[in-house]
Amino acid sequence: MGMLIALWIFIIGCMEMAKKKLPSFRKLAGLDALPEMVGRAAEMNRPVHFTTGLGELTGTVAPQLVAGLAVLGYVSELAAKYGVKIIYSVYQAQVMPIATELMREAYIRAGKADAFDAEGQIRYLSGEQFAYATAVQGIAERERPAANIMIGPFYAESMMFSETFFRIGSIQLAGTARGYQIPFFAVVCDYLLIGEEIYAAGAYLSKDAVQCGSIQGQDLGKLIAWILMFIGVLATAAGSPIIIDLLKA
Amino acid sequence: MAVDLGSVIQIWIAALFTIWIYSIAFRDNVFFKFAEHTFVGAAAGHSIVYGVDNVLRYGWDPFTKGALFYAAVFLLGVILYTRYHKKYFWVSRFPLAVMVGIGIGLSMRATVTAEFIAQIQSTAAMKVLGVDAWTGFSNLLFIIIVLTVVYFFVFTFPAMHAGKRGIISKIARYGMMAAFGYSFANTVLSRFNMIFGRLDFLMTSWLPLPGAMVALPIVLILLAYAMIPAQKRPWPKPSKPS
Amino acid sequence: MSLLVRRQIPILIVFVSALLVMVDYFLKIPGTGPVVKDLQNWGIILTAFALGFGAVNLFYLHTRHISRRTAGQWPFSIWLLLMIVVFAVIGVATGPTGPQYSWLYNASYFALNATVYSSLGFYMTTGCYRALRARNAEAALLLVVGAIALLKNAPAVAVGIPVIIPAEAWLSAIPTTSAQRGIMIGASLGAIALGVRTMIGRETGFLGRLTEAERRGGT
Amino acid sequence: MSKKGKGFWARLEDVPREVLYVILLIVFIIPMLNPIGFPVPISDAVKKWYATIDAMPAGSAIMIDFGYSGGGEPELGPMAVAVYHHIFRKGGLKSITMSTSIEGPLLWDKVIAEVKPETYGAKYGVDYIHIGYISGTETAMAAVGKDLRATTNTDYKKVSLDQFPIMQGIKDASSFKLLICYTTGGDQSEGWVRQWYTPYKVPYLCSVIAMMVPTMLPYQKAGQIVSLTAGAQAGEMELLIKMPGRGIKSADVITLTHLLVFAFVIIGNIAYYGRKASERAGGG
Repeated sequence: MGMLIALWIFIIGCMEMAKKKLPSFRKLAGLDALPEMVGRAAEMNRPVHFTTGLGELTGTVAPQLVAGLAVLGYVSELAAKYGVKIIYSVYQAQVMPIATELMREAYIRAGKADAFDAEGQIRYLSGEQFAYATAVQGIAERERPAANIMIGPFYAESMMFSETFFRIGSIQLAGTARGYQIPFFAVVCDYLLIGEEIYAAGAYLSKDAVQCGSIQGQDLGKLIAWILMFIGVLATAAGSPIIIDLLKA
Repeated sequence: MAVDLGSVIQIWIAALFTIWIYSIAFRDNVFFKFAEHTFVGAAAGHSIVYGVDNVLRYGWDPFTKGALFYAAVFLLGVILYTRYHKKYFWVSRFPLAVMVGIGIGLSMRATVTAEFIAQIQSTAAMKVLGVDAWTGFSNLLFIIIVLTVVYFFVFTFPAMHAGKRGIISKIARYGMMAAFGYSFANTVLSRFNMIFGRLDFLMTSWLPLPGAMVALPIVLILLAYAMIPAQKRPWPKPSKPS
Repeated sequence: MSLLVRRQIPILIVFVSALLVMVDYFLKIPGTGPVVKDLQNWGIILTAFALGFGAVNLFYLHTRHISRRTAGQWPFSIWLLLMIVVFAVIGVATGPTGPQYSWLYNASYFALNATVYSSLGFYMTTGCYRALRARNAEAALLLVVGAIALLKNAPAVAVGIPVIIPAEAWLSAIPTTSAQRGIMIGASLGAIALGVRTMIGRETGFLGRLTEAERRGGT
Repeated sequence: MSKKGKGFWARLEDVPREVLYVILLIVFIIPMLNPIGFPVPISDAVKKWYATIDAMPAGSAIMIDFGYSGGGEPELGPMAVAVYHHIFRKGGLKSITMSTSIEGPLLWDKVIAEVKPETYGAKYGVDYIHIGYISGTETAMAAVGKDLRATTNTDYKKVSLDQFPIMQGIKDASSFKLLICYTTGGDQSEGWVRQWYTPYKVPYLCSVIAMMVPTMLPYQKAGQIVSLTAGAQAGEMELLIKMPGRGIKSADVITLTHLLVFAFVIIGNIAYYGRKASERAGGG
């Protein structure tokens, strides 16, 4: 329980600190690839496809969805700048209004407010897993996006998507914190955000103090874990169970 | 094999649905769409059935046996559905808050022990010395991968990943790629077992039934026809944008 | 006032119920036990109530399709709603383990569910053929590990080439377990942080839509 | 290289998926029509699982979670059948089943129909019972662990638990000497570690679909799971209990299809490098 309290304090503390000054982030290779991906779509004169997977804003996977939406904002701005059409496939009806605002603002930031076509670019594809999955595959086959970006909570459809977009020659960036699905993305996609990297990406792009601070708090937790394991291994090698006993308490 | 009529019909329906669902691997078609909608409807109906059953078992039973305060939880349960009301949807936040609170409490209290402390403990207890060379090497590699992967997921201290230290994340990525390769192979096994299960059903339960051998080619031909794009087939003409 | 009732109190409920469940676990304070027991039962009952959400959502969506006569969709929507009704009526009438219901279940839902998930095996096969490439060192490592595990999963191969068995066991025990453990430690912190944020009202996704007042108040 | 050669590699790389699917289906179907009878080695995890149940003292109660959905039936069904055979043959054990998956009770019926406990003299309500699907996943596990009878008072057919001798003395998680979970969901397989192993230290056997095994491995390594098996290993369990069934039947098919996929990976890579080499030769 002591550990839980310690983590609690770290997380809240960092969230408070982040309100004053945002923490800085390490480079995330997948994000650096985005301009290149959108640029390639511009050269080929083909659209960019974006989707955020399943889940609800009210469930435990909500943070993944939020991270995906943050990346959507960033990619929309890039797409607006390069004059590329971006298609966003939506599974959750509740996300529609949020996404519309987000993308409109991105287009305004890029100075291309007129180019935004909410009806044509944001596609609501029913709240049913496999209906959504087939519809996304349909978009892939018909509109042949040059790039496909998938960030959010993905389930069994991950393999269908990555395989279909691979077949039509899209360059792909994918990320999810749902461990069971990462391998499929790793096998097929060109760029990969592994697990929690998507949270970091979302926080980094949205510059949201709560999210950034929370990530820094978790990082402190990881450092504790790291130090405990490191010392623990050394202690075990030296024949002392000090760390193991410490954790039993 | 004597099978009653009910089972025969059951097997036929299940067999047709199986074939229709598999057709999506080739191309979208109307039979798949029919099977898919049946699936979604059945799943929703199934959850209602169990929802009602559970409410009766875990709520109504104790209530009728005297636990009168369970009336409150029925009320909470019903107002969950205010979320569909335009104005009073916020009322549903109260029962949701109870559910979310319990869920978070259960997950936090156990996660910290089972997935944080126990995992650190188990790593710290690994022996590198005093074991045979191969075990020592394996354990060392294990420890290195755990440490580098945890390090990899530290995002907010960029100095930890600057310059030469980038090698740590590199090692972590190699470790994770190995794990992903392993997971991928295991998934192939899972999915193939499922395919085997369905094919086994078709071949041992359905095909031996009278008429099935005749029906199979007809079903397949109809499917193939349904896969032809609507614009290209003589009938039915496309009345709808696909 | 309205914000208090609509926002602060739900967050307080989350905080209190989560705290109760945790306190009961770590400190065996007398008196919390029965309360938490009932609370957990309530959780079960509420989840049971929530099982109907899926159906309500579908009704919402598909009645719209039907009333708008969405091309290529509305006949399916009628069928889907019919299926919900048939399942619900028979299931509630005969009980979920009744013979009629289990007939229906085995004819449709069981077969469909099993087939839908197995159909992913086809995508994996093409994935293996087209995408599993030794494009660079990382991908090559993934491929080699995957290939060894594939061979081990073919039982007869493992008998023929016995070295596969210890090789696969090592791959599973050392690199796979250790990488998964690293990911797990990080993810557990993520879950805890999500819990903390929700308990103190910084993660309000569960509140769902915002009320007018909240929107104006700028949350 | 000639122009034609270039085309060959590129074409090999881009074989239409329908061709690959048809080949796959053929490789599935042939051994099903003509079983070959490939040998199956028995892994340590399955041996350990078997030994754990074998070592249970008479009168011990086992909690079994039928937590899988229909999709996992081809894998986990045969495993559950084999394990039940073992439990009933050994005799003297009380197996109490619940379901954290909504389809659990119906799938359990299927399994019991296949096992036929009466052939071992086992009786419903005396040697085995199903207390129903309990919603809430982790909430359900925690509640049953804390106080089973406060959570449910009836079996899966709504018969009062008081009538069943098997339930005598069963109060909470501490009444159980072993926990078995068959599942297709990570919430279940991991939830039992969190809600039963961690607080009550009930020894835990877990069988999941193969794709979940890697994610669950760290728990086994840390001792939180006694033995972790994939449902696909049902054939091995059937060999151990000397009752070949559905699991072993799939061994031929799985062997051949895996070899096929392995070949696909190799051919795909040869085509990839062939194309690259010919492009380089053509370009330079």
